[in-house]
Amino acid sequence: MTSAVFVLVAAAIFGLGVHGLLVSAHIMRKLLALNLMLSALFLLLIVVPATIDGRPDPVPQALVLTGIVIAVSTTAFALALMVRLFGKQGHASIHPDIDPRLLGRKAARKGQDRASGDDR
Amino acid sequence: MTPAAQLLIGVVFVPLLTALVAVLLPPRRRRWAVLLGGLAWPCLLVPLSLAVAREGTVTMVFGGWTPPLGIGWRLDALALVVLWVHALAGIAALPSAWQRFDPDVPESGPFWSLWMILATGINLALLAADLFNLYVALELTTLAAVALIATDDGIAALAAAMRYLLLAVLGSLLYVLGVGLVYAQTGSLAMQQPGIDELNNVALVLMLTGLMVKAAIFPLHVWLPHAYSNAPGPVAAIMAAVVGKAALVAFWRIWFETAVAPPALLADFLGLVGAAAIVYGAIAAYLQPRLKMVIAYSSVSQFGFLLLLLPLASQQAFQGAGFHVLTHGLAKASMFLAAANIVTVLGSDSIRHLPGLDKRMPLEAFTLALAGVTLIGLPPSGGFTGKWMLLSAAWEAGGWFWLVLIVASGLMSAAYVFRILALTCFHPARRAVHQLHPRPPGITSLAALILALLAVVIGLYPHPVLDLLGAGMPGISP
Amino acid sequence: MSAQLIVDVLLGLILVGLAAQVAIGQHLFRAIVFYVAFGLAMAVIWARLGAPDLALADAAIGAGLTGALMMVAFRRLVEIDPKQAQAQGTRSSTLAVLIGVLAAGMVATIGLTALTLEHQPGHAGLQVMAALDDTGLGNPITGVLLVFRGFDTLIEMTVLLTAFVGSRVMTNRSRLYVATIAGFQLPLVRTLVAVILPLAALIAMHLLWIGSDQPGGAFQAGSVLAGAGVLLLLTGTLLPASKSRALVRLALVAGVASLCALVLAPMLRGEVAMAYLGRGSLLFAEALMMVSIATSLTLLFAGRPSLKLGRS
Amino acid sequence: MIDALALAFLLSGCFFIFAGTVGMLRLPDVYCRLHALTKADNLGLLLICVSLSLLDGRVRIALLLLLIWLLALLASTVSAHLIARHSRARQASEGDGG
Amino acid sequence: MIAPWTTQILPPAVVLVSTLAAIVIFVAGEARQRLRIWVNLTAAMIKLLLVVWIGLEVLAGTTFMFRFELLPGLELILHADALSILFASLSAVLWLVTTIYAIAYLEHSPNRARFFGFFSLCVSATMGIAMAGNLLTLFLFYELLTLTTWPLVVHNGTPEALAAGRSYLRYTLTGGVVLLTALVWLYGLAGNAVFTPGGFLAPLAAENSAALTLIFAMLVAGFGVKAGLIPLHGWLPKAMVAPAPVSALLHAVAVVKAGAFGIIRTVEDVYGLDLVAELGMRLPLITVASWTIVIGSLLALREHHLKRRLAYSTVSQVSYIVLGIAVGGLLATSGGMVHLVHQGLMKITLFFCAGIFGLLLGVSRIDQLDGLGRRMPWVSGAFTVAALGMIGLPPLVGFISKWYLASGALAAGMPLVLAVLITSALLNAAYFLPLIRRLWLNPPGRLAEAPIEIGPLPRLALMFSAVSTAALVVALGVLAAHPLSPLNWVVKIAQGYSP
Repeated sequence: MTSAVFVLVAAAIFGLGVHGLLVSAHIMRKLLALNLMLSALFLLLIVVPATIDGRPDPVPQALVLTGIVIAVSTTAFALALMVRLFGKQGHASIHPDIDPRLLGRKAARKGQDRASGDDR
Repeated sequence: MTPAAQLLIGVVFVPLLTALVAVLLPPRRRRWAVLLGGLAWPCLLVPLSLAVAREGTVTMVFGGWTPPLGIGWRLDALALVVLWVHALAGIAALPSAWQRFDPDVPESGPFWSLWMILATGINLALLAADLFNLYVALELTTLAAVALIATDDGIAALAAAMRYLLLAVLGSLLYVLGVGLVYAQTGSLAMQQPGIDELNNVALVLMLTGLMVKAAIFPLHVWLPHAYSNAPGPVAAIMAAVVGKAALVAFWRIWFETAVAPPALLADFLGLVGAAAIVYGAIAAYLQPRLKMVIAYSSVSQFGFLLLLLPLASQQAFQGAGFHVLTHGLAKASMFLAAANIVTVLGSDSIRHLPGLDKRMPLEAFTLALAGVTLIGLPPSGGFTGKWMLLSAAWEAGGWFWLVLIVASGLMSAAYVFRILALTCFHPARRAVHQLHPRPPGITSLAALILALLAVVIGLYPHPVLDLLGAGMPGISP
Repeated sequence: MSAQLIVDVLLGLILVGLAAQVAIGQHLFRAIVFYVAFGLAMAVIWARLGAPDLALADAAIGAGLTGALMMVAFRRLVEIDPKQAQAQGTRSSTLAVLIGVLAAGMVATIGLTALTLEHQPGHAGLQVMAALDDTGLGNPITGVLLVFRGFDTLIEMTVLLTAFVGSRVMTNRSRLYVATIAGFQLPLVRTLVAVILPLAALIAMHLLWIGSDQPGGAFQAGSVLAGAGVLLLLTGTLLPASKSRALVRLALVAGVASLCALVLAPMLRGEVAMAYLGRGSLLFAEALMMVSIATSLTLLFAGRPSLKLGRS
Repeated sequence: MIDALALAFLLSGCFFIFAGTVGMLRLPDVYCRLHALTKADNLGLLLICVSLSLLDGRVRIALLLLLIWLLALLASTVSAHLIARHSRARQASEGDGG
Repeated sequence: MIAPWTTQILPPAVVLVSTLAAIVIFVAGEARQRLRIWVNLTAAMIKLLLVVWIGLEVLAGTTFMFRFELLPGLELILHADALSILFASLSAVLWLVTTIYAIAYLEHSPNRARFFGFFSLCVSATMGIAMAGNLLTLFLFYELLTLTTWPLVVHNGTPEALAAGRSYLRYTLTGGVVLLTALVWLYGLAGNAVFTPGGFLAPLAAENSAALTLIFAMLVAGFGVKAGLIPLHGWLPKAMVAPAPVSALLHAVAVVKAGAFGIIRTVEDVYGLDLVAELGMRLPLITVASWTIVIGSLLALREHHLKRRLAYSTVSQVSYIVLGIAVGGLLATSGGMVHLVHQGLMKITLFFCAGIFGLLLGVSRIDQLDGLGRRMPWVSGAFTVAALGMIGLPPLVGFISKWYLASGALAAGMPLVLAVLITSALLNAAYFLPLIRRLWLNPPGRLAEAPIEIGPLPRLALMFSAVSTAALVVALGVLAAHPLSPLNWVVKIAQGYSP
């Protein structure tokens, strides 16, 4: 019964994450949404498998622990990437209007200049 | 443990330890460590190939804890082939990377360690016989690859890297969800699940979708073209050669090994997806205004081939697909290395600058032509061999649709390859002069050319590879 | 029993509410704050589910450090361009809502159906419980993390290292905002640091020590230390330094290296790779992992390759 | 007997925390809010810890709870202090700004 | 007799000679003109000698066979039978002549290294086609021929050249695709089989005749693209933008003949004419051939651009070969096959002359030919001889093939075919005689006085090549009875096929 409740909770969080991922252009919001989805996923991983004498199966727990560390590493890296991208292109979104196809090296160089402006 | 198993350990740990050493060394010395490590681990493949030829597969288990308790590794013919592609592409990319990332470039410090981490991840992903171990391996690969793309430090590259990262996280999320379901069903994370008659289809679909994102299989390829085309040349070469392939091999494994009896309907559906990928990729490649984008989209198209293995699912098809993985990997790596030199010299890879290239950079032009011939699959190139195997497999299976598709795909590839060649060598504007940067050292061009030659010549002596692949794969009737 | 259920439902509702605030809250900064709160609530739920290790880890890493990293990243955006940093950039669309609901429904059905699956006999969890006695460990999770599936942990540590090295690609070109508390020289803040530091170290050691038998271990300990490191950075006791130091680099790779040693050392003795070498080896490895985790997370927060002592 | 006592402590603790929260929500400016929050919450937390230790009865647990309370106290003190300083500084600057 | 290993080495050697030449030329680069010329000529000589040697050995009854397993059950086979020698010797001789012509023609024009490199590669591909011992090998070199001719078609790099190259690729690669499909199917049915006179599919005909019919259609279509069977001929006239030597050797000989040769192999060595007839594909083949002959001539009649008119005449003339094969019987078969050689000689002469007119005087349209006869008697003479041969005037070679075809058609009891032959002869006359009249009888036009910048030596080379081929046109016609003449050779082959 408890697990059913938490499955529903996880589902709700997952849905919220998907929604957030879709509606937000800001990269950091996307990252937040992804982290929500990951938490929901971890919750499922613990709740769904059978418990062993009342406590959750240790194997999924270990997996989730690994997952948490990988998630924080990825997030940290993504944040650094975002800051750099923001500094170069001046806004924190992956819009189609900066579709790399349209930017030759020239545009990239322009970005460089702006970045150096930021990096004063 | 057996000597072969110790070699397996080496295949993953030589690059890993090299990466650690590279982090420890002061930035100016790092590339020397990578030079050693990058040349060292391929040497292990020689005895391993003999072992695989002898025993079929090489397996090992960590700490003697047999699955499902512990983690197992397995090296089979397919993984070995991809490892070879990885080794060759890596060695060929060394000169280009050497001159692109000399210690004066700010990114050179992280670059060299990241490269070896990437190598670790790829090799591990190919060896893993455990669903979760595969996940961590793919995470490692993705993270390193994204960082390596970002070493270009242009807006385009950074945006592409970001897009790749977000999508990859999404993909691995789906994959892990699937893995969780598998564990809930079977209580084991081993890739070859003992004693289940059918895998939960939801879990299967989730894992496959996740891997399709990582392997950039149409329609989940959206990150690939920009990532490949904006990454620094050597990075693009290695990624195009093996990063996608590693995920794809995992895809095949899960399809044929983990899912004992995958639904036939799904197989046909994925085959159709592959068909769509072939067509879409070729058309997109034809329309691209940049050389590297053309090459990247051609990858999307060529990956479609590899999905055809699912509906065909025969020994011959497996050999053909495996061989295609080999030749395509070599050809793509060579093309990206050549393109890297072109960018270095012309300052851009816009196809408007291509005319007259055959005069200034004959080696690069020739490399592009050779690799293109393999991509089209004209005899007697390696591409033809793989295609022929797939064709005859399709004929055996009576899959007329697949047969016509494979044959027609050659035409589509010809369209974009010859477009590039015509522009490069025969365009009226070919005497147009624009300022040129100094040529990179000749060895970089040579490395690319050698890869392309390999991709073509392997078509004349395919027997060793085909015999290796003849062992097949559990789940494919020999 | 039903009271139990009510508590669960309440916890779940709180969690979902916080998640909603994170996902569709208006202001980015508030979303981050709520994300931290979400992490803490998550920790409570882990505890409720009987997974204290996860509770500790999620509270320390998931909520604490992720939150800190996000805040400092946000500050850096504001430093570069305040207007763009807070730019709304969310376009609400019914389609997105629809997809979100669909996804939720899908996950719910998947989970509920998965709950009904009957489980194979002798699955990994039981085997872990059975094999735990051979290792002499008390905490099955530590057993899985470091003995049975220790290789995953090695790669996981490598991922952490990669995150750091990779972020160096971005950070070594740009001049980054450095987060500090205004007026760190306040006596009060000093006392805080003076009290917290030894305590944090103590807790970390405690967690590390008991980790093999009770909830805790390298990750929890390392993140506690990292938290202390973040505090030191905030109070300016430590300052980011651009010149990479050999010692720091050593601290970064120590964790991965120690795990590599766990894998390779038995091979030197002719045994299988990663054959179990006893609790001592685990403690050794975990200590080094703790150091690496603390160092890399702190440095990721600092956004610089190295640290130096500040004025105080 | 002890249970009754613990219950009393618990309820009063809850009351204080409730009061503190209401204060934070209702009071006009930063300082009053800080005042309400820190004071009331610390007291409430103390009471709750006491009741919990009574319920458990083991000394070790009681000490741990005490430690927790002390840490919370420290944290709230410092944070309240910093918040107050910050708001004052801002007011000052706005004052200059006219 | 010669050593057995030689019988294995020679066929690939014949193919590789010009490949080596190509490599040397590519590596030597643009500047090394003298080296290039020598490499070209020596390679051509060596190849010619080799072919002659093999020919004599084949005559003596030696069998040449070179096998190389590409894949399990998929062999690369080069062999030499009489038919191979026929085609190989034709290409070898004409390569030599054309090389001389091309060296003179392209003097001072850019990218010569590339041109001659691919030129030699084309010849290797052609040789491979001639020597191919099974369908796969034939297909392989057929595709290589496509690849290596494309750079020559687009050599000038002008927009229309590029357009022509595109349509050329579109046609030939599609043809290749059709071939490949048929090939896979055939291998699935019959496995890895060698060309055998009379075909090897007869045993299979019983159960899967429908499949065999379809495959036959696909094979003919695939080869027909290069052979220029109407309606698959679209690329040929466009490809005339290429430099004259290319049009001459490739579009008169190598490419179109490769298509025709492929059809011959399919009919005679894969299916066998009996099986073709049994499958009911013989009449359609004859129809297509006759249709192409007539329509091609009509289209040629309509053209006023000299090279394009020649191109359409090629379309029509090549179908004589197919027609002869399809009609079958000793006479018709020999008539068709000998036309492979005869048409090649005549057409290359015509293209040589057209090229010379174009290069020296800038003649491109027919009305510009007026009165060139007095200005360039030799070239005009050669042109006239070849044209008359095309019309089928005795004792020129054209007459011989047409005579055999006609009598073969009568022998096979196909009066309609005879009618077709006569019609086309009349049409040939209709579109060639005006040219001759313009050359000799019309008053000199404006271009007839145009100045000539080309040096004397190149002019001599150009004239020599044109006149020599014209001489062959006459000689082979007169000496048709000589035991080593193409005619007798072909009769020998035909006896092999239809005893």
